[in-house]
Amino acid sequence: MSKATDISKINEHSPYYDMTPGNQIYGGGGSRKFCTGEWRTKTPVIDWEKCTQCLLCTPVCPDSCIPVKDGKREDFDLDHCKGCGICERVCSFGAITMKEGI
Amino acid sequence: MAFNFKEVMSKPERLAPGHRMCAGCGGTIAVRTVLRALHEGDKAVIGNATGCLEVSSFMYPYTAWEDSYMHNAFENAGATLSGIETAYHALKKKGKISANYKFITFGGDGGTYDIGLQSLSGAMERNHDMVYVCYDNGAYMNTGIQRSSATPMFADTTTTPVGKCSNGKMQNRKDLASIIANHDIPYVAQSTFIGTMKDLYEKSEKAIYTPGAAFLNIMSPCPRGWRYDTPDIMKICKLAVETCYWPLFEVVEGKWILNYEPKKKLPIEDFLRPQGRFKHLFKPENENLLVQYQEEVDRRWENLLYMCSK
Amino acid sequence: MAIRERMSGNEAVAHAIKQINPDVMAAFPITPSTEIPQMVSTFIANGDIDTEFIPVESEHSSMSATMGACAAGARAITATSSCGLAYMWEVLYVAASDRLPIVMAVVNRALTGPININCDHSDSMGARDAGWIQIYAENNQEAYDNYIQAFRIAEHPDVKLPFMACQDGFITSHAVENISLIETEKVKEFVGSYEPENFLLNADMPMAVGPYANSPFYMETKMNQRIAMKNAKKVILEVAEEFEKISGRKYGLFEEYRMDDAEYVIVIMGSAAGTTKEAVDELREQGIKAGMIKVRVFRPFPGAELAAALENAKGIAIMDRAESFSGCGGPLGSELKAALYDAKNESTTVNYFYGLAGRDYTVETACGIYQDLIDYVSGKQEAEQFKYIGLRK
Amino acid sequence: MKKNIEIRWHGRGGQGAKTAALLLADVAFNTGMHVQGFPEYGPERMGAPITAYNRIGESEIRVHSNIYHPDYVVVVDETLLHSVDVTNGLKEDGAIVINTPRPKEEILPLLNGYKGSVYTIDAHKVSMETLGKYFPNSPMLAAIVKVADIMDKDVFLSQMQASYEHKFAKKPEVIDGNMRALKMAFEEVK
Repeated sequence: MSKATDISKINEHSPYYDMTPGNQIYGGGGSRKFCTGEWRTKTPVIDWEKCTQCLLCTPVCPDSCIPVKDGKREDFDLDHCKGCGICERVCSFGAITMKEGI
Repeated sequence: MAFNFKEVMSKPERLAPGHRMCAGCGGTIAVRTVLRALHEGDKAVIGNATGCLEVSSFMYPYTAWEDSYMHNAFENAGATLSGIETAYHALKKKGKISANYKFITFGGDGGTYDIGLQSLSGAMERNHDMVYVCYDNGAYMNTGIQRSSATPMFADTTTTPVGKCSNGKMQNRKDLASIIANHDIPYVAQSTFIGTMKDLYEKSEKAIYTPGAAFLNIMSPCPRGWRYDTPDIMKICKLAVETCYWPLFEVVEGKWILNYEPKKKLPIEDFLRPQGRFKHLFKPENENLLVQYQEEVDRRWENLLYMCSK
Repeated sequence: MAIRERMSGNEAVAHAIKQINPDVMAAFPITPSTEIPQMVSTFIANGDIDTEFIPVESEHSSMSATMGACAAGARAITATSSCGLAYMWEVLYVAASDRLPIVMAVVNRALTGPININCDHSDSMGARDAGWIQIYAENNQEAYDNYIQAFRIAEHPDVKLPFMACQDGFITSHAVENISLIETEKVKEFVGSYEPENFLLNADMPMAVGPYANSPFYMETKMNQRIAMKNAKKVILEVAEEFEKISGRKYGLFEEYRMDDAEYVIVIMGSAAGTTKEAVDELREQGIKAGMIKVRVFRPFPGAELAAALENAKGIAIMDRAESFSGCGGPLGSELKAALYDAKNESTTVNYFYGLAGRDYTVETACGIYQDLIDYVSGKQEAEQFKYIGLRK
Repeated sequence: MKKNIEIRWHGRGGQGAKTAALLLADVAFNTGMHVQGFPEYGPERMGAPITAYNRIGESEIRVHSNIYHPDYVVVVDETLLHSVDVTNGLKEDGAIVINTPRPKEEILPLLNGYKGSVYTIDAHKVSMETLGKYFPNSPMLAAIVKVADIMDKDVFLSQMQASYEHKFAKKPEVIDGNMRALKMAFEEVK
């Protein structure tokens, strides 16, 4: 039975023998452990009062940062949101605003 | 199956965040929508030509892909997936595996229109049961915005720079969807990002679940290379469709189908104006270039209408 | 009971493929290896094997598809020659770096410039630093035997490296000779089935292959490949020992022929080794202490082992069937001389270039080289370090 | 047969000299010998002069070079005598077998003063009388087997019967004709 790679043990300080053979990685979605949220200079903020749960903001996020559960969007995944502002622009209800800073 | 936006949006995300694509990238918007079209329970192996998407989505040891994934080189994504898909049939036949798998490859226009065209053509002609998805951003963005054969006419790129003696790329873009359609494969479609992504989602689902080879060409704007205001990506895509620069069509078993015909076709300037790469076209002395551009868009649109027997 | 047969080198490899029944073969025709995929296609067409064959549109794609299939969990093979191998060059490195145990039959042929279809080793020697195991065959028997051993070596958990099973184009690939085949059941039992722990189609655990690796990881990756290649040396010998049990034929990293007291030695690879043995026998009858070493395994390179075997030689002719245009030695010459230097062996060594693009190498040619060595060692002639033979002057 | 023999075949691309060399290797192999059969390769196509070789012996054959001093030469197409030095390197105690309807006296001047034995056979006649078509392979094969005394006639014929049965499994009607060609050639070569 194959085991998922513990990628927390593979970094620029780990010796060669701790690396996976052929740089293969077992298990998906490990990039979640990498916080691209640090790239952000503007942060989306949602006004739940104005949000109609139309979900038009969800598919346009390049960073999969607008999680949907049971047909309703949840708050932004700010660990990964790069602050591109596409969601703000597609929202017809003015529910999302881009705030300066992180 | 009727398109239910809320249900579709509730499907699990198959491209994890934490990849290193640019803020506002169109490429990953395309990838997310295509992958969402996979039915739950179906597994997939994703192939990827070298390009922005590849170097950003599997940077050792972080993979953004929830599914099995293989990057091989720049020009051989079609061939690599051919091998994986064939192995699937071989192992299934021998009873070594039982799960259902789908095979999807992503390549930029560099890896698809240009360096990878031979490998793509081979994979399509052999009719492997796979989908090749080109996220077409119209230049080699990964290496710094050099022209490709998908680059539109007059675009300012780093190898077709606008200068005293140059108005950018002098040639028209290659019509790849039509080239692949002429491989006589079961399904070819062209799409981009519109509204709820219904068009792209449905085409992705058809492409994935049509037995045999399928090809999707998805215009995926690159804010850096196209130089538009990053949040405006959906507006740019809409203009591309409304000006008939990027028509939405399908070729199903050789039959051409037009999916959308604008009620009032917008002038091509509307699509070009917001993009810095076409800025020079709006100098007064270049008015003739815009006329030329419009003629080319019209010619291609007429041709498409003819293909679709309109 | 061994099966007495006669077949060409290409038939021998195709027969081994038939016995092994790999999952996937992708190939593009190129002389002189073309017969191998043709024969495999015929086996498939007749229902002898259930291998899936991918008739790709180029060698770059045959290697790429083979890599995809191998990563997916299949035992995957291909075959090629010359420019086909050169066209694969980029992805050969990727296959090795991804640690995909592909087995590729290489039927050696000169690289183009000018185009020529005959044998030399410029194709596989050009790929010698790609991270593949390389084993060279003297005749069709060895082509068959090496091919059968290849899978065990490549797929070994301590190795996991791609494997080139090389033989000389036309000279062995198209020459019908006697061969001793092993029963299919025994071959199957020896080779076993390929059961990778991780593979793309593993429903329990997805796998990602072929990342972008920053500089903090690249050198470490190469070190791991280096270790695997070193491990291969041991595994090659272990597999050879087991192979001897089913075949009665003994294999090592290289073959020593009449080396016990040899003073004048030719070190050579491939089909010319047999021709050289004939010369050794002739010279021994004349009382000349001639010997020969046939390098079987070129990657990993058995440098120290070769140097030890050459310890008592007075004159050594190192034979390269490929130019490397360094202005100095060819691939075998450069590497063996370095190994001899490390071993503090100061015997007279001459690096010969021979047999390029099928230029014939005869018993007389070999005898002439031994005569050279005798003259150099005795001081009758000053030794040249590098020498073309069979060249018109 | 002498202990180890080397044979060189001269023919034209498409005439089957290569096939004949491989057939000879086959039949010798079947009688327990060590064999080698190989053509000299080039990009030449139909009609071009080609060479093929055989080594036949009692012990393992290790040499992998072309043959420069053959014991025997077989010329499948006599028109080659004008353009190819077919006796080049041919051992004087060996022999040459030439496919020709002409008497030996007419052929000898074309052999560059070769002093060894010269045999001729009209493979065209043999082939036409037995097969109704011109396939020089079988007659030339029988001729060299006899001339070089590679094996007993009866052994040869029974081996060839088996070989043809395998080779022509899908068209058994040609087997008898080929067998007749072999038998007739055995008598005709002189």
